[in-house]
Amino acid sequence: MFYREAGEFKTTYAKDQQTFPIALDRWGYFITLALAFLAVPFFINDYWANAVVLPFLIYVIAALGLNILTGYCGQVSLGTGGFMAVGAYASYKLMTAFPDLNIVFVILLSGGITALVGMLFGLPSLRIKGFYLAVATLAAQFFLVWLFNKVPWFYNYSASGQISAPERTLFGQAVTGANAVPAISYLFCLVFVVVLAWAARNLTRGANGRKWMAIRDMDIAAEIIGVNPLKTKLTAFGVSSFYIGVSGALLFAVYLGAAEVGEAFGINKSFLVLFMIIIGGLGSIFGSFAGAAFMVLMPVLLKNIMVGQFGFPTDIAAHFEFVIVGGLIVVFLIVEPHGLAMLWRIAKEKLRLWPFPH
Amino acid sequence: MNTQSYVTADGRTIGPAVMEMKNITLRFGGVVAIKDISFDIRQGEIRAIIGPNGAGKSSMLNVMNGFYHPQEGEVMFHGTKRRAMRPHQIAHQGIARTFQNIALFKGMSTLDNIMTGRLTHMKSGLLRQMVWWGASERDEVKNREVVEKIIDFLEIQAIRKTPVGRLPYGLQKRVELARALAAEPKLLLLDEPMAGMNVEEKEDMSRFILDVNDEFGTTIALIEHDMGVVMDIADRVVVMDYGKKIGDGTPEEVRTNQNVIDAYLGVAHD
Amino acid sequence: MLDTTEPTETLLEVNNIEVIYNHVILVLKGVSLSVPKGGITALLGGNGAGKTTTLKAISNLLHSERGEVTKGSISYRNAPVADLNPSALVKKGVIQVMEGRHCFEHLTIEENLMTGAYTRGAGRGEIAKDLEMVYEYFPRLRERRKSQAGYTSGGEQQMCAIGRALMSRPETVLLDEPSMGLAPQLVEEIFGIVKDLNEREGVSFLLAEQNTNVALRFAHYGYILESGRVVMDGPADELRENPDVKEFYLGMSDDGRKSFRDVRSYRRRKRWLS
Amino acid sequence: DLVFPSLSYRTGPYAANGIPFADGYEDYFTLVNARDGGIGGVPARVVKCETGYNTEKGVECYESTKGEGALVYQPLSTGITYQLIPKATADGIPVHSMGYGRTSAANGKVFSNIFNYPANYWNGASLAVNHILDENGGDIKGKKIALLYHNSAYGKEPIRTLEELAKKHGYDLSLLAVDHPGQEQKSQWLQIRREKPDYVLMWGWGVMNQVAIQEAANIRFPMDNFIGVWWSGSEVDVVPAGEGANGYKALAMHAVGDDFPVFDDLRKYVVDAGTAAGAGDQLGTVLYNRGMYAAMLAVEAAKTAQALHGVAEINPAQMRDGMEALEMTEAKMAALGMPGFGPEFTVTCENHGGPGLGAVQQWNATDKTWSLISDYGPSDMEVIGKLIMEDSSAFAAENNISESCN
Amino acid sequence: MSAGFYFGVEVFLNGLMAGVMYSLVALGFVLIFKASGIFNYAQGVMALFAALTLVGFQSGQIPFAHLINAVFGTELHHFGWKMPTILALIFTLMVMILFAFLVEKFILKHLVNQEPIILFMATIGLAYFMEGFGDLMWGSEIKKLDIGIPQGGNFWLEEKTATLGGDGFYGFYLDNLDIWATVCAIILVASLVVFSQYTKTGRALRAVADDHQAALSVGISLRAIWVIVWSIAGFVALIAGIMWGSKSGVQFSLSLIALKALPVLMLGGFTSIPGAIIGGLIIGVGEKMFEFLIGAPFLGGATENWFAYMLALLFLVFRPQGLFGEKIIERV
Ligand SMILES: Nc1ncnc2c1ncn2[C@@H]1O[C@H](COP(=O)(O)OP(=O)(O)OP(=O)(O)O)[C@@H](O)[C@H]1O
Ligand SMILES: Nc1ncnc2c1ncn2[C@@H]1O[C@H](COP(=O)(O)OP(=O)(O)OP(=O)(O)O)[C@@H](O)[C@H]1O
Ligand SMILES: [Mg+2]
Ligand SMILES: [Mg+2]
Repeated sequence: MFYREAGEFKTTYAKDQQTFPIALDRWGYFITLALAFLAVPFFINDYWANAVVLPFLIYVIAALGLNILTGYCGQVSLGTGGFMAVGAYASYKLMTAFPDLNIVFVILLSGGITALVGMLFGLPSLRIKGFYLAVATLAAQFFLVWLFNKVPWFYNYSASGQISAPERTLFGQAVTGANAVPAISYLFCLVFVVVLAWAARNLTRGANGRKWMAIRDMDIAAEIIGVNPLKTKLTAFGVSSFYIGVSGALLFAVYLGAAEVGEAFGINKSFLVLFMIIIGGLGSIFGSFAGAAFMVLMPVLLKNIMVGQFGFPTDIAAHFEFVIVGGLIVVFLIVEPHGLAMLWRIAKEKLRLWPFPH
Repeated sequence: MNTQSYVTADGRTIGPAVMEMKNITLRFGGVVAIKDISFDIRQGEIRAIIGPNGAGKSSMLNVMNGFYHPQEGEVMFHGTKRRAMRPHQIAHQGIARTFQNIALFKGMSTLDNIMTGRLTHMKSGLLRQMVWWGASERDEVKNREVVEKIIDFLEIQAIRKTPVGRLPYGLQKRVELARALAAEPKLLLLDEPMAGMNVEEKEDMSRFILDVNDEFGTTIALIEHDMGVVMDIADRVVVMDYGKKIGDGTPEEVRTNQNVIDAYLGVAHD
Repeated sequence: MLDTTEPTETLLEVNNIEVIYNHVILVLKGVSLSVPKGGITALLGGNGAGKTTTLKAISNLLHSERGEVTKGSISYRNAPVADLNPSALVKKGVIQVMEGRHCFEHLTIEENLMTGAYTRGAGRGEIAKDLEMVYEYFPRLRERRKSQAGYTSGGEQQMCAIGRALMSRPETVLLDEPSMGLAPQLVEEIFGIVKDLNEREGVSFLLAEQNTNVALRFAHYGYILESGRVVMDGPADELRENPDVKEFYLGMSDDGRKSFRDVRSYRRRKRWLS
Repeated sequence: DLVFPSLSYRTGPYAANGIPFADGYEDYFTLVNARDGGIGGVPARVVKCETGYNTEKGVECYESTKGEGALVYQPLSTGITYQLIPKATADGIPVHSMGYGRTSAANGKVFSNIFNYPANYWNGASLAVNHILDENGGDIKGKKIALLYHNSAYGKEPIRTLEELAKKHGYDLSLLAVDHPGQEQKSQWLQIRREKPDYVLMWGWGVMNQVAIQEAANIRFPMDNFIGVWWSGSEVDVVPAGEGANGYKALAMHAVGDDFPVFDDLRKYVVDAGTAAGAGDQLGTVLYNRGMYAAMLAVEAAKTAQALHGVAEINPAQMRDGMEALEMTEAKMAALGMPGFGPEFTVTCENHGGPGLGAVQQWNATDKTWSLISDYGPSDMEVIGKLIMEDSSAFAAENNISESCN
Repeated sequence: MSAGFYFGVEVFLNGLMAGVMYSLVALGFVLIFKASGIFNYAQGVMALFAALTLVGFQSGQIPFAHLINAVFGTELHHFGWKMPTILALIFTLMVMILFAFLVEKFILKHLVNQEPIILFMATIGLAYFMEGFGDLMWGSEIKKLDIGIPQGGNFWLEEKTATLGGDGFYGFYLDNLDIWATVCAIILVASLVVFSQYTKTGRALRAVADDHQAALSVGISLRAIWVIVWSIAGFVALIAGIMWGSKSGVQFSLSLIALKALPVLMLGGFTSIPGAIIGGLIIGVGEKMFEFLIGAPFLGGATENWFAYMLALLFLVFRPQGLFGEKIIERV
């Protein structure tokens, strides 16, 4: 028995409600955090930062956001790309209009603006449910992309409609722009991820989370119990959009540095983030991390193996990548429809029983 | 109208009417589910609603908690006419219920399900909850204590952390009752709480219902098909048939009512 | 009526099966039972004893719930059923009425009933006749035949589910909690129908029931299941006289039926928590 | 060795356009290695990376290849180019966005590492107008010109220029946006049918091109009054429309067809040797030629750099200098077996965009061939130069760049 | 009447036609949703794949040639024969039926009784898979699809109506291809309605959509139902693929037509076959008229994509199940 729950008794309810009730998990968590903050910055280089780590961290935030809306509150949304675009354009406008505004505020304000937009598009969710809602959120996706493309004010009337992030610093270190050091950008995103993940965890384990889940599991019963459906759904849309907006702002400002709305925030982005939470596990904070890691790492890994190791022509490798990623998604869903988070949980359960099943 | 309080044989005080249904008619397209029914529920009593399948009993509960809006008639709550409200507003007035087809939140653990019953009592705002430490945690612990009491009371300690989807039917019903109780309602509506249980479990359930009524003074309206249970625990019984009221009175009166025997009981029950 | 003394052909044989859900939750821990041709066999037991699971194991519906039979065998007419799919089993004459009704919400009552005849190659006339038969048994259904099943009351749905199964002209019916949520009169009626079908048409029944009282009145033989094991079995009338059964399942004390009001102390026999 | 990354897209919605370009780009380096033993004696190495036209994958490709000593990037996507502008500048690696990307990058004083010679979108817009002027004897006052454009950064590029030129020449400009991917263009073409513009210009990409040409044929729009930018003028764009596409025109910044000595070399050293990147049946097609042309310019710039710095194994910074000093003369091209393949031009620090020369090509549906119907003519630098200065100084201001030439 | 009016009518008519083209794709969605409650995102890719296969057969392409060449260094491309259209159609249909079998065997069978969103995700996975697979099999270059359906404006109509609106009007323009598509759509819809409402299999199909387990319990073979439905959906995809492919050539982007079908679906209701066609007409007309009257003159154009969704959204707010969808049963 390597992994044990038994023998740990909680004496207060507060203790019983903590995030990692098992000591082993708790230590694993602290060690991971320590590594992430104290070790990784010294090893990170351009390639790792830009190809893997930054997108991973940024997508974690988006996945957390969508997971709140879809995984916890049960409202399937395909508008993620559009909402990320709101975050990105908001941050661009803020950065260029108020050059002295601290970048942290820029990012947070962008999230706030996105939250408002998200709530606006969340209004129909009171009447529209299930896949109808999912498809309806595409209205947001297409409309927002069109809007940012069409109205020159959003891209400061530049000739091409591309937006580029100017350099902004924090404590004298560049976090955006070409001169940002990977370790700094990494730490900047990491702080956002940790704080937001922690907030998401708190939101979902308390009264709010229960309201969301009640709406998700059975909205009629929830309403009869006293959950105000509109208010609850709108909070979910708001909070979720805040996260997605922050991630959109980071994606643009810290990771990409330049963006064009149709390309960077198209419908594919919506699907990508949705994949992350499904593969990771709906309604699971850990799942958001696992799913983002999977969807970011998988293609890079496949490419490196197929092109780097086996010397496939790049196009065949790319086609295979589609085949493999698509196939893996299906396989995952078949093996465990509740995602990596559930697989992890079952593995732990098995480990706990080991070596005596049943 | 019953305004006089009285004391029952086993020493409980029955007060004036909490809820009065006045000439309720409910139609779904062509189907008339409830036809001009009036009755009342008095403070502290256990009121049973019985009747054959499809008589409109569940629909009646749905009218009581505002899920259905009757085409005619009105609902009086604490003596005043209730205006049109959404079900969640009604829940905040202190009405809780269980459902005929279990309506638990499948994705959550037993504990979380019961905690949802406390939502009407939990106040800390969004930002506070984000931070958790402080107000939010205190709120959580305070309500958790109430819930733990109910868990103890219903003897479901061992399944606290089990996802409800995995529980057998009978336990799910019990969790549902716990969730309704957690709201500390003034009026508790139970839709067939003992369906699918064996005698032993029904005994337990009856016990819980009686104790809730006794200890917290909760008024209870319940639908049940097991006549043994109804006869034993109800103070008064309404009988419905095809949307009409065909009997109303003490179990004893109802049992001997010929209309009721014809429509529902078949044979006089012991 | 079946004569219990005479050895009869065994239709269904369940041999020491174990069922695990989700690879980890062991639910049945060795259940054996047999259903004789032309008999009504009752499967009794409290909540979570594993009755539903047993029935689903027989009709091969476990798969879709991520459950599997890991040990033991089930045979129908001496042929193993493990690798038959549910539809092949229905063709062989074994049909299950599922717990909790499971009507097709968006289909009308009549369409629901018609789906029951799906596996039969019967012509329109024959199906119309069977439909008539079901309406004879459940007149209430005739009234509601054009409404969508999702909008009918709980009891109506239960009737619909049973009627639907009858439409397949089964040889063996696995009936899961037929009395749940039904008015007493209707319970009697449904059991009457079961008995009728059994006697007149020779349909065999395996019924899982909580309402021990009624079940034992109509069944020939009973098994009592507790936490995934058969703890007792015997002919129905013997079981009815057994003092434990009387106490725990029939709610009778030595001096007749107890009142529900009088059970003052909680029992601490939480079998399901074991 | 000298590393030339090839960021290609052989998958995704634009694969049909991406494949021949990438083949041409890669094959030319193979040829240089096989025939000349490399560039100045140093073998060229192509590092391939598939972007799928996706900006994020583009970043990954950039990061994963730059470590190998990449000399110059040809990102082959406007989106990716924008991404690389700050990154590559910071890393000191030059980017060559040939006929796409950020037009104002032509101002080398602001965009030190970005090159977009020999012509850019704004040149293109002007070239198209010039062609129309030629056809109408220099007077197009009151003519109606419609621009059908892909509703994205790329498609919107020519609008400013066309508006400026409209002021100058007095034509009426109407704008017709087509949303990605552009499968449905009924509205736009009904509008064209209604308003009967004299000319339709197209800035399209991917499936939009095929549908537009098909629809134009359907409404019987006179095809020789329909002019696409160079990204809307390859074989794949016109073939699906069959006969109907006959006479369609497109801009060109290099020659078409395989009637050049260099193709004999390619066949001999690359295709027959079995080292071709593709099936070897694309030689002479528009996009293959473009890829090859881009590679040739890269090789020539590398040679210039070698000469300039006197080393054979050049680094990216030296490559940049080579690009800034690039001179393409007719003699040079002829020596390479490509006489008249592209315009003559020189690059300077002030002008990373070249002279903006371009030609017009026309499709013959019966022979299934493109042919140039004009010489490499000049574009209206008077108008364009001003716009470039405006846009680049705005960028410089936003990003705190001081304009300079070293 | 003025020319402007007739232009409006022309846009209207073309909107109707465009709507029919959307409906062709939407129909496939509806079929699968009705029969299994699966929101099949792969429908667009299926259309692409069917069209690719058809062209492949017609032109005698060797499947996986590119891959084989890359691995074995061979130079394979074509078999060297051309197949008659009819034969190619039949073979393609057989491939789509085989596809239905495989989907059932490798995906659906294992996902019985799962939540809709999981099934939805599985079809997205499938879409990815098919996209890569289709490219590997047939290559990613653009192919011309021609099975003899006439294209281009209908001159007869144009001439007959040329005098209607005075000098400024030159007769109604309708694309022959669209007219053909309309005929196909009408036949398809009519036969599918009959199939699903009045046949035993149709009934079983709706039963499966409601409750997998219960369907199993009455002996409906999910497997058979799914294979049938996916085969029919494959057939519908083939028709959609032919129509759209004739217009733009067969290429990767064809899979994106799914996105044009979604608002149609939403407006008509996920479960209604007639809804798919009527939804299509409304969306087609709505978006074209909006672009004609408001979008192009005032908003700078390209409004169709989002407007279709907004229009559908508007309808949904009043009828959450779409115009013809089955009422969402809300009971406790
Ligand atoms: N899908 C499932 N996944 C996990 N556990 C399950 C599942 N279905 C049932 N169980 C567990 O199996 C046990 C037996 O359940 P089953 O439904 O067979 O009981 P039952 O005898 O039919 O009870 P009831 O009378 O309440 O219907 C229960 O403890 C239940 O928690
Ligand atoms: N939302 C609805 N739409 C249409 N008809 C409805 C609706 N709700 C209930 N009905 C009909 O109203 C009648 C009464 O239903 P109700 O559920 O109240 O019966 P019940 O007395 O609870 O029966 P049971 O004991 O079987 O649960 C039934 O015939 C039912 O079909
Ligand atoms: Mg009821
Ligand atoms: Mg059961």
